[in-house]
Amino acid sequence: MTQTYADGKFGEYGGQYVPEALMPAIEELTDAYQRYVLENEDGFMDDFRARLRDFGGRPTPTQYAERLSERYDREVYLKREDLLHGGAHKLNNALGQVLLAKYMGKERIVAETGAGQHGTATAMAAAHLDMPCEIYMGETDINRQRPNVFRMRLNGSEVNPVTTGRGTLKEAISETMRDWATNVEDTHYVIGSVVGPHPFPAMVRDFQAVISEEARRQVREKTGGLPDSVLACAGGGSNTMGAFANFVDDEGVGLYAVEAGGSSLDVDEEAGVAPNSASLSTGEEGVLHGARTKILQDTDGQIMESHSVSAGLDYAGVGPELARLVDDGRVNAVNVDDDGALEAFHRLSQLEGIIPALESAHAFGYLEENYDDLGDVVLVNVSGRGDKDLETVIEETEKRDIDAAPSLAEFSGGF
Amino acid sequence: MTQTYADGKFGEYGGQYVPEALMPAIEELTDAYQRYVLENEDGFMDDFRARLRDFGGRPTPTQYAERLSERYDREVYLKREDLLHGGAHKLNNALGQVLLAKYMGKERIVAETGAGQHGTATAMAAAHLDMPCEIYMGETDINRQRPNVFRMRLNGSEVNPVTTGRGTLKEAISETMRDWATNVEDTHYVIGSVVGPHPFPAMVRDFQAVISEEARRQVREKTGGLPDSVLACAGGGSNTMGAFANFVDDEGVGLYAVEAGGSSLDVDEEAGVAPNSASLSTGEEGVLHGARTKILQDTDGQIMESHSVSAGLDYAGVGPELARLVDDGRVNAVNVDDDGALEAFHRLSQLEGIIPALESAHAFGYLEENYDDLGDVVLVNVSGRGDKDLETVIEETEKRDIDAAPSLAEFSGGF
Amino acid sequence: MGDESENTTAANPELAAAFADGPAFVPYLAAGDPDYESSLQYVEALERGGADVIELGLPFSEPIAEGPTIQSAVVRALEGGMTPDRFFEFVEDLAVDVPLVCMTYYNLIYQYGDEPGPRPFVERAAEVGLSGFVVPDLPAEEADPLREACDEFGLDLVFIVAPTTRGERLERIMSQVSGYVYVQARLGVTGAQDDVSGQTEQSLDRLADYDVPKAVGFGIKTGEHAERIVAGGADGIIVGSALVDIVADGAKDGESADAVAERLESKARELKQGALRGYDQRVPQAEGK
Amino acid sequence: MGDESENTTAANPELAAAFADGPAFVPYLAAGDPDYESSLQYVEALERGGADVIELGLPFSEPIAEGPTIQSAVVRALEGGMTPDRFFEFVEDLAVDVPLVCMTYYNLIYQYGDEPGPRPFVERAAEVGLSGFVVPDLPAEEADPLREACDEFGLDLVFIVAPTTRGERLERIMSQVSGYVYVQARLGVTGAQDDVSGQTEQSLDRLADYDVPKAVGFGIKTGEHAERIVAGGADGIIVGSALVDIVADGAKDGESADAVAERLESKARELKQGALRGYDQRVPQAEGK
Ligand SMILES: Cc1ncc(COP(=O)(O)O)c(C=O)c1O
Ligand SMILES: Cc1ncc(COP(=O)(O)O)c(C=O)c1O
Repeated sequence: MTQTYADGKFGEYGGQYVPEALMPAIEELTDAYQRYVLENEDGFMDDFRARLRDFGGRPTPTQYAERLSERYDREVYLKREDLLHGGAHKLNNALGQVLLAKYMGKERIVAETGAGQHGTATAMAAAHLDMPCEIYMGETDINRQRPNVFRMRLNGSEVNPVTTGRGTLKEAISETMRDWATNVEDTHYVIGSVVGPHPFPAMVRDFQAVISEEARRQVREKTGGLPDSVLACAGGGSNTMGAFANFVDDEGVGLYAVEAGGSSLDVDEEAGVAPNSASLSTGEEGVLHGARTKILQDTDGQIMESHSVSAGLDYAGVGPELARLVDDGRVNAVNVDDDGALEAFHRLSQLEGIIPALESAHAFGYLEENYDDLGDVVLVNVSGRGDKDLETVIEETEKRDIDAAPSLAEFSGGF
Repeated sequence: MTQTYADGKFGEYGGQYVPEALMPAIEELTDAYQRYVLENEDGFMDDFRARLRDFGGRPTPTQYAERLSERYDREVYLKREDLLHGGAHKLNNALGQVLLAKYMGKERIVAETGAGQHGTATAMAAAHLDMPCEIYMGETDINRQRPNVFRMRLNGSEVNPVTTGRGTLKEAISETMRDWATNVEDTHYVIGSVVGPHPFPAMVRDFQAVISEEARRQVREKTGGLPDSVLACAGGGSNTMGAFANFVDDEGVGLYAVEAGGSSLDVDEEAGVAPNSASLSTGEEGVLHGARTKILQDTDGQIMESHSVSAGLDYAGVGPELARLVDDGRVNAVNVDDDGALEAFHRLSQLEGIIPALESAHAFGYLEENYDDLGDVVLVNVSGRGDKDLETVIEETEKRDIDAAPSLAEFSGGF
Repeated sequence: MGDESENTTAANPELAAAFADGPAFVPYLAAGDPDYESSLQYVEALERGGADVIELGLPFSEPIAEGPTIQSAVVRALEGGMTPDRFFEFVEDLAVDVPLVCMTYYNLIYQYGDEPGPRPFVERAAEVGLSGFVVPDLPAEEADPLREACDEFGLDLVFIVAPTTRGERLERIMSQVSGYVYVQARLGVTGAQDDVSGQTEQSLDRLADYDVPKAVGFGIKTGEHAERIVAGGADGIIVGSALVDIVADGAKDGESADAVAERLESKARELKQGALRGYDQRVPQAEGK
Repeated sequence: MGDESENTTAANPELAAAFADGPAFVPYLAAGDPDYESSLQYVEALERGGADVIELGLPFSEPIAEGPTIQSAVVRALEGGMTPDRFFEFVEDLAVDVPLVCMTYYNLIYQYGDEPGPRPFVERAAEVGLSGFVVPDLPAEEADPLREACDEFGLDLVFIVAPTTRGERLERIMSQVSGYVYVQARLGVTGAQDDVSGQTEQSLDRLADYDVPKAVGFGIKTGEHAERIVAGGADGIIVGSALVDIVADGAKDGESADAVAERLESKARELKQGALRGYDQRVPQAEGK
């Protein structure tokens, strides 16, 4: 397990860059994190673990991937977070935070969502724990992800459209912070990744760390040892830190955070657009959404629009602890572009009978291109399932010539 | 565990009513079932169990449902088959059969599918086990269930449209039998439920019996005893037999097979249409798709078109073993109509943060209406998740006035 | 069992007679396809064309053993109002002298009449003068009740022998069969094919020792097919899809029933002539046996 | 810490002076909203309307503490080409005498110039004559580097005190603040409100013992609001959204910059007059202190 830094700093990264109105709430949360999460007060962590098991479906398996292992001539294992309730690792965190809010006596939950995965996970957790919940979502995203909006509504959550800016994740986070600043006394903000002000990055990591806690034990049971490398995609970095946390102290285990290379690693400063989401690889230190971290910004410090074929990686920042681990040389920041991710999506679907989230497909894209450098035993985190991505896959596959893809002519133009 | 009848009969039900060309294949399969499944030859069952665990995500949890328990003032437990890989119990059977085909040296898989759940499960299993796979699906169903067709294609399966008749499940089964009869030497037919000629009903039950094997142990761990009743929806009856199998000998445990009452239990003989799929409750003994069982038929013996708001229950037959258990008084054949199922769908989504398949919602509809008769501890099988049903839910909710439903005006007309 | 096996091939003298001198031509049509009246005419045309036995299909909603051609015939006949009762009327209304065999699926036989089981159906079949049954979804293992009813009313029960049928199964079937044995020429479902399967010869070889007429079916389409198959040792040929195709074309193109009937008759003649030519070729051999 | 705490409120004589006699009216506008030239005119109009200090927003792409009104202003200003460098030019181009405070988010301050950290930004701010900063996403805990640079160049660092700020946190902020303290009138984000929050009084009470000017902001919209708040003990009022609304309306309706400037001036006058009326009401009390 990585350390908890009492001051909320990971080297120069992290911190609490938030409006004053939020500071008391953040202090209250820091205290609750300390007591309930770190010290298991009132049996919080036991309750959390039990709910993760019975409601969430943990432990998820670590599967030996026969055909990938054959293809790459080494042992490839898959950590199957796609099997978690809701279809992605997101529930680990959402359930932890909603439960914590309940222990803290909060009466209302707000959350932001981009593609809708964190929103749906939060809505599920909120329904399960009987907490009123409002989700902020950019209007553009709402139009792109209507089935996810519908799922949140089915679970009884309100979905509030955010119309500022491009109407995507970045704006939704800002707007949720505003709601929190307004209703801070009875409301908890369930942030969706290891980002934001302390204690969020540490706390979200701790909720997600169950991934590597299980995987480390499972790989050991299967191989008698540890993996040589662990691969996980990185957007904000929550599945990443979850997959890495319990391996950080195992110095022989290579850790690979696979970011979205998008269509290019170049940046259009003029337009304020980075056609990728590779904050760890190409970003610069700065302050965004409450923390100092690596971010995609222009030379003035304005935040850039990011891009990725996978909505869940499409974010201009990244968790501060990951930034630190990369600077320390402990984590390798690598990236895979849209093409590589799409190919990997089709490959995994056909070879293993697992349709991965496009986010997760990035990790498999890296495996395809670099397996020779990854040692004998490779663990890849399947952060989520791809059912949410089917429309995108049709659209994006049509634009390309992908060997691994089946002929999809009959789906031209969507369902 | 219920008995295996050496002659493939459950009382007068069951048998092997198939074209002569298939009989040798069926004898070969019967022999393979005996050796691999019942006698664990070559460690088949160990292999199957290991794959169910690592690839499928077993065991699935049995969850205490807090809010339903409160609502009904008794302990309600949910067996969470919605968390299985693919989103439904279907994989238990598909994986078992594709693996068996592999052990038998078959080189090709065919399967039928209605709503696409069995087809997607089979396509996943076939990809996982590297078996070429063709799925027959009625043209009407293809048009209604395009995302599922797409998933099968992604997993590398061919999807063959069936244009005869109404182009739905019944026709797809007939067509798959024809393919099997043509290619019987190298092909295995992965049937999707506890129906068809012996040994399918017994074999599919044995593959699905893991549901009640786990649930029985899990309920015991949580309550120290057995449930007073077990509820499962019944289409063909595979999740049903899976949920019941290990409780059949526990005479104190009430077993409820909840069929689709559709829009009415009445039948339009003239039009050859039964606006329900309640074969156990209203069907008559007859021979369909290789077995003698209860079926929806007119007085001449022509099979009727069935109906249910949930495509997966929409079938004119039912497993012969269930027919027998109902005749014996061991299983209660009950039903819930479309309205009750939709209401239950919304209720579970909001109260528990679980969006169930419309099929599974029928079991919850029965719970709502009859909880007082079900004893202190009720186990409900959540056979699958509802993501596949979102379009249908919008359409059908709009037609009705459902208290439990959120306002869905913005989704009017679909996504 | 000994009893049964003795009476099997002798239930009905008519069917045996049809195979007695020369090869039997056994055409199939779905009764009521595309309508009652035309269908009567079509069946009668088959007799004029030389049919020795006629297999009459009683349409069932789930014809799992049929290919697309006969499936469509079944749909047309059902839409035309064909039912088991109408079927029996149809048989009564037919003006043909050759023996008629009812081909249908077991559920219709099982459901007919007031008491469950096949007896009422067989009783009625006997009344209207049917000679026997072919039931594609009823293997020998499940056939006892129907076999008994057939014995009671003196009807034949024809079984299908597939290319995959061997050993014990073959014996079981051959001990139950009566009238003739339907030799399935190749794997798969019904449907006209462009060449004749090599599986046929092997099947006939396996059946050589059984003393029951062997009629080969599945995929026979032309006089030449018929010739080759009979030359190869078949006692008869069963032809369905190639004839149903003519009915289907007629229905599609709105042809008059007379014209369709004429084409059926001439197709029947072609097939019968082919069979006769084939028989001529093997006469020495057959006599040698 | 003792050192810092001593020099805090005395970094820049100008800001202190602005609060010295009578209540200070502190209006806010986003620099460059909706374009550079108009914006210059608008800021100058505020001075004419009676501004004692002007808060000038340097627009940041993620204004997490702002409500919709100021968010829109930020978008307009960014689309109008505002950048940190242009902002400093803007300040140089402005013909106003009152002290100017730069309101922006920390990332822009941190990124400016060649070396990382706030020093280059503060240095340049001092060059162009700015008097201080308000940085809504920089709590006292993270403020040391900026505080140091401000001390080095003699600028003030204004902190926001929220209704939720109590005890230790309040002390920490008050030990860092200089110029004036921005008393947030109610929870939430910026935006004009129809009534004045009761939370204001409690905040002022909590701050009574600290010897630094207290300017109240968030939601002040009319002269009457201003009056009530100053009567309640505020040393100044900060008004943003109510003024930005005027700029927004002008931009939407295509009004001339002159017309908008005139309306801004008169709104400023209304607010200033309100503040003065409020001050009159409490003079005896204030003197009693
Ligand atoms: C399946 C999946 N994987 C990964 C991510 C990226 O988030 P993070 O980097 O925080 O794990 C998302 C975000 O939506 C996701 O849905
Ligand atoms: C989720 C789910 N439940 C139940 C069923 C009904 O099948 P069975 O009765 O065989 O369990 C289906 C069939 O598609 C299904 O998808």
